[in-house]
Amino acid sequence: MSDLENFRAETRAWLEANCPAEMRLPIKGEDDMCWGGRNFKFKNDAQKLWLDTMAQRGWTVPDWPKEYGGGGLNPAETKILKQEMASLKCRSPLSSFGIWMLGPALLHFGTEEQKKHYLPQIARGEIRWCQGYSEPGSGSDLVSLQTYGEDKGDHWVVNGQKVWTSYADKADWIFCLVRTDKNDKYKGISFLLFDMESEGVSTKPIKLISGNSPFCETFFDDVKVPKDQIVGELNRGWDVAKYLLGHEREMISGGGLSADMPSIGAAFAEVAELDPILRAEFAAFDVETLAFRAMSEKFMDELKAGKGHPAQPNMMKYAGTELNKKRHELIMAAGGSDALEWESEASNHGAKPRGWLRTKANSIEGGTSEIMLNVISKRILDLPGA
Amino acid sequence: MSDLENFRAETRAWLEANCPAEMRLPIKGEDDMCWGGRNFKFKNDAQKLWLDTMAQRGWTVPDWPKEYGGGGLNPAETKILKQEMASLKCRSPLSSFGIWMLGPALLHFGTEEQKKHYLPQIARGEIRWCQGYSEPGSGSDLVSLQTYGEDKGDHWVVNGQKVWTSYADKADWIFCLVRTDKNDKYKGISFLLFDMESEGVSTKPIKLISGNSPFCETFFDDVKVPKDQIVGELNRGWDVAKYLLGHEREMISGGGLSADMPSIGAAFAEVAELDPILRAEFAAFDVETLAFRAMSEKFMDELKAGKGHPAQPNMMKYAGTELNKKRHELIMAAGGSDALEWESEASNHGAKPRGWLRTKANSIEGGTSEIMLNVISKRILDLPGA
Amino acid sequence: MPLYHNDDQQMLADAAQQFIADKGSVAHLREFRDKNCKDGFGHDLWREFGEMGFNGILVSEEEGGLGLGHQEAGIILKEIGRNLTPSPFLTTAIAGIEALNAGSKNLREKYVPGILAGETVLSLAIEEHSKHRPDHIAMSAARSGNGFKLNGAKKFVIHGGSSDMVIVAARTAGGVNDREGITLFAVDKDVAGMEINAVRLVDSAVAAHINFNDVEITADAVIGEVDQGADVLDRLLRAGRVGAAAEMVGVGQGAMDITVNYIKERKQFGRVIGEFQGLQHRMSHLYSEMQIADAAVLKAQQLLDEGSEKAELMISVAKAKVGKATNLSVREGVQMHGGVGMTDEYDIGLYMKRDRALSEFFGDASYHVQRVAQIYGY
Amino acid sequence: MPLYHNDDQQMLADAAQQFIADKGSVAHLREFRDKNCKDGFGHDLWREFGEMGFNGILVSEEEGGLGLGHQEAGIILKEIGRNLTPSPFLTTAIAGIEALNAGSKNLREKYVPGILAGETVLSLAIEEHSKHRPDHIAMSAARSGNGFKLNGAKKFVIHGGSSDMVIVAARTAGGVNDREGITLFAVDKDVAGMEINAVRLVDSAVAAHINFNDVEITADAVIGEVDQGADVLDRLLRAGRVGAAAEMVGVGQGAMDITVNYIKERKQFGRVIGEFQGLQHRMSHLYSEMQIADAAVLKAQQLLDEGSEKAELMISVAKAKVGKATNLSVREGVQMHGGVGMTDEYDIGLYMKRDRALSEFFGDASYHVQRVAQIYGY
Repeated sequence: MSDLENFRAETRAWLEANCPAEMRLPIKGEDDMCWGGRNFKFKNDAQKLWLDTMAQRGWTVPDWPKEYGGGGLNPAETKILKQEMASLKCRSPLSSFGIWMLGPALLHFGTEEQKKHYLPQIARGEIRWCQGYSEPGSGSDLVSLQTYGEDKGDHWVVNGQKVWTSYADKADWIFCLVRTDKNDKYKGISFLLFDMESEGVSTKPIKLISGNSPFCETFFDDVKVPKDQIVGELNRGWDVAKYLLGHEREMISGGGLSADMPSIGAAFAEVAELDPILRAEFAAFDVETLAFRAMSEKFMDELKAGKGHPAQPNMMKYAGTELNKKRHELIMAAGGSDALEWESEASNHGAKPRGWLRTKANSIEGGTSEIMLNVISKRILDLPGA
Repeated sequence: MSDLENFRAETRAWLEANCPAEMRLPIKGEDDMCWGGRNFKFKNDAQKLWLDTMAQRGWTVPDWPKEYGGGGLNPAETKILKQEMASLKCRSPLSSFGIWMLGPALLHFGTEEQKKHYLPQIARGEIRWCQGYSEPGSGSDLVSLQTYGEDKGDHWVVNGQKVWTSYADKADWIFCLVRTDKNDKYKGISFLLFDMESEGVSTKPIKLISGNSPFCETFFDDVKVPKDQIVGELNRGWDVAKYLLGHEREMISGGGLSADMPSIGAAFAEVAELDPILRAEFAAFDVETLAFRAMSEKFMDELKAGKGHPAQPNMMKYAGTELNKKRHELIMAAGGSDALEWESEASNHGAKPRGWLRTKANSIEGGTSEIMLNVISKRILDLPGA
Repeated sequence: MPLYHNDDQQMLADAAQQFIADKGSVAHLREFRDKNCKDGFGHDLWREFGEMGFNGILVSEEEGGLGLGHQEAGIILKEIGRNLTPSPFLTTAIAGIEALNAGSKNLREKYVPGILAGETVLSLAIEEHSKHRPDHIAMSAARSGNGFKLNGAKKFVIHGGSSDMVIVAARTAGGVNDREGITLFAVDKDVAGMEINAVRLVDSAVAAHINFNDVEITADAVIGEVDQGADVLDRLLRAGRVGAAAEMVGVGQGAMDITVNYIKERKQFGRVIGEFQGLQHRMSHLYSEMQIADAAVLKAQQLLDEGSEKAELMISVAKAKVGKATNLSVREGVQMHGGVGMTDEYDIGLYMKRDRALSEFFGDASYHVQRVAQIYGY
Repeated sequence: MPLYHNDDQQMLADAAQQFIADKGSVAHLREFRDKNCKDGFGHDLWREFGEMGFNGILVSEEEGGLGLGHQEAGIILKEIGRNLTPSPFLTTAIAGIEALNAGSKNLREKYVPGILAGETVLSLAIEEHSKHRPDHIAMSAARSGNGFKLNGAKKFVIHGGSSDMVIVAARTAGGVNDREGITLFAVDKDVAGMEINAVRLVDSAVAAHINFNDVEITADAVIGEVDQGADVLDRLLRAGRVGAAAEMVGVGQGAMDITVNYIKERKQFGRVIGEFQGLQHRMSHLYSEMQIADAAVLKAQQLLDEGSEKAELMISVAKAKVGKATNLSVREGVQMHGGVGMTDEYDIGLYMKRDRALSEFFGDASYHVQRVAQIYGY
């Protein structure tokens, strides 16, 4: 047996032995996931046990170096772990913006001290992070941000407002873009980390059309941020942000794929039989889905091999999010009047319409479809003035 | 019986008595129509008889004043005449850019002398006209035209090149936009008429993807144009052109409607039965067709009543031409491999594919779809910078 | 008849526009939603509709109405759509009245005065499936004494929890797909054996699932003839479909208008985003789609008012076309609003929700596209 | 296997790209079209294909070929598509060879050497309708002595007038829609009773209608087993469909590339039209569509090369998706070229014509969308 085959067998055995049964049931929604952090209330003992067990093995972040709390696995091993977890239906032990977003930026831009300090806490789910990028006046035009950090020697004093901060009301720390030089639009931004319990920080949830409030407005009123809480160089926070955005778009573009997207026509065969027009739409959509899955596979394979155009994640983000919106339009059509119910037990409190409305943000958050199309025009097609 | 009912009965009786049987057979194509002009070869005696009979009654241009060779009919009577001709399947006696385009401009901008001189000749089909607007460098950007008329006292000397001149090789006269002042982009253009047999005029047919050559490149090399052959004021030819373009767009937008557009699904019911996906497309298209026909009816009714937004023809042009392109895509799909044949007898020498390719120009000529969308943005939606 | 509003219709439109924008605006919807109103609409406004005479548009003048037609009904519905007004107007004063117009004088005398006054609300129990299938009726109405006994279940009964009378399509003979054997009944709300479960929908309207357990009704409650209810149902459906289409035109136009206004104000990259040609062309295309949808609905209304046999086809064209155009309008609306379009604070999301509900009501675009093919015989 | 070209495949792609752009460019197509060549392609280039080894991609190494797969075949086809090269490659070296690969050694010895040398051309007589319906075969092959007698008619036989051998699907048993009872035959061109009517198509290719009037053929001509030809036909169809899809990717990419170049040069209103965001967003969308189509085709090729049972599904996905994407590419191409796009002088119209022909070849997007639904069982 090869090393990898050994690893697969051992991993499977370990998962079977250590993953609690409750952690192998399907996740019901964001509320049912483990987000970690200082104030997190575990749904049950199994959830805490699973987080601790995995964190101890470094498998909340299997491909991070061991010295920072990771598992030290190589890409092949990481893939095997994911496959085995998927095949045993093990839940992810920890959902975390720290893992998905800040971690990679710290690994790339952080000082050794920062890595040793923050990464293990992230790996163990001890700090829950939120992201402070967007501001009310700056949506797609991120670099127009106004939040200002005034230099006070050993610290900055930050004033301003962020918006679309995911779960800011539940987060412990924020990674935040702050203007530290008003003279240069791009090169006057720094990437700061600070505690959400700092004096002067307040949050206000935003009620969405889905009825949920996963995002906040976040206000900074004379917030003190020590100088060692900057990631990357002073006034070069845009580099960090771009790195992170690229990572986010890859994640979002990859998001639709790892999830199983079975045939929508097969799922709603009864509706298809009654309505030949809708059936034709289902079939056309199945073609789109399978073609996009091929594209995703190609994209991921090329990414791993260092091939492919560097702006390709923008294309994936565009195509993937538009596809997912269409998918939910069809799910709503298939559901008919049942899918209109917003509060009933039978509809699981409107899971379908709320999920459908949620998807409308796909093509807005993390760069709008229009921005993605602009980037393709400019960076791939090389069209003038794009 | 009301006056109009009387008129209808009389008109019908007259048409039945005077329209030759051959002129009540379906038209097979542009070649089968009567275009008039100095060099026109009538297909048969009936075609000539029908033109002469109708021209004598003023019914080649029923709504023009009688003193200019028209029928002097009011709008209600004109509509009745059209309805009765349609119901008896009478062909139009004369197809003419003079009637469709130049005539309305002359009626609006021409001097009394010009009206008396040109309009009756147009009505009788004695002069075949072509239109000299586009130039190689100025497609959608019409006012950037370069053809120049130098002022020589009692005449201009015109030099330059036009493109997309319809049937320039068969036309007797041209109505032509010529720059007469190089300092003002808009207010330096004049609207001139001149004989295509003038010294210095030459034409070269453009071969199209359909294999046909209805358009030419037209060259002017020191062409003398007398000063009384200007329509409208000097340097205000753009006003005439805009008036005409509006008229052309109305005509194009109205074009699809007068023609019968029967259900495409019913026409290809056999294909629909074999291919449920194509059937769904047919049905969706039938919905589009019927909805657009309602819009056309509304548009025409509003036009007659002086209602509706003045930029509405642009919307009609956009929607109508896109619809017609789609229609021909579906006709090609329905035809399958038969519709691919380009030269065979069975395919009537590729009537379907040539017709399909011809429709691709619909959304280019007379203002591209993109220009139409720009105009809607600017003049109807009042969007900034449009 | 020219295909635009005549002077009288334009006067009605002006009056309706002002009145509904004033009394039934989106703020009104939010108010009723936020106080979690169990009926999903306001009875005061319903009475004011009555006072304005709107409720009598399809009622003959002899019976105290205005004796007008579907074009006029559509004028009111378009403004209801534009303002997202929660109202029983469509079910009661349009579809319901059309059914009653095919019924006995007694039935009309019983219900019409209350409707005209804005006191009475009707609901329509015609669906047994999650998708529109009005020709598939399993619910039974068995002869019982001098009357009937209803058994079965209906769903998607809008205002079913708060209506005074439910129009119920049931089967007195034949199999589920038979046209013959359908009978329509006017069932009063307090009758025994009717179990009503009200559920709030995505657009804050309240619909009901209704179970009928040996519900006893008298023969007086039959609308039209026994076993011949399909004709009455068709009449109800024609009115409901073209009415829902008219309301959707208002929704689509309303969504488009607030989006056009938004992109004229929102700045990004130092420019108002409405300056970007990418958005301009999409908005112009949407404008074109909405204009065409509007014309299709108007044509369908005219044909229906004229009693033309082409009305059936054109009504399906209208509902299908407006279904697509309005769906485009709300999708473009949310996308062009960007982040704020996802928030409950802005109105565009409410338009998206209403579009979804109306698209299912009386058959969605797919249903009516299919119907066009069937009418054409392919 | 990762879903991109490996180094060997990339080398083949580079070679093919250069060779075909050099020898089989659009100018080459125009030359053969303008001289009204009766075959619709050039025999010299076909021999050069042989010399390059392209014709042996699907032929085993023992038989003198390269022993490669559909991914490699697709590399050549994509370049043929990109350059609109008139060539019998798809019918002969891909679909035809795949059928012969399921046939006897004798048959292969008879035809393969000529194909490898670029001497022999095959055509496919599998269609009896104007739309792709390979499962509907009426043409009869009745037992006659030791052989068969063919009667019936086939159409859309590309290169049928200039091929050395026609692969004919006929019925030796069963009814027109039966899978059992189909037999494939290798019919030589000079056999008596075969009436060939060649017609030029929109893309300047030449196809034939072929009538078979008591055409006598020997039992040696059977490809595979008598009555079991459906399996051979499926094999031919899989190769043909995925091959046509690959060629279409080239057509779509070629059309996109010349359009991108054109809008970078063409000026209107004092600006290069490629600066207008309205066009930019459409081109970016098209880019995305073409990328996805390309990936779908590659995936289908891989699955087919792997002998996966999912290949069938993915081939239909690929042909359907590329059908839509390439159609979009040529439509956008002509529109963005404006007036000159309508002229024969510019190439974009030729791309539109080729797209149309290829979309029908081996089933159009509708056919394959329908097939996806059928495979999924709904």
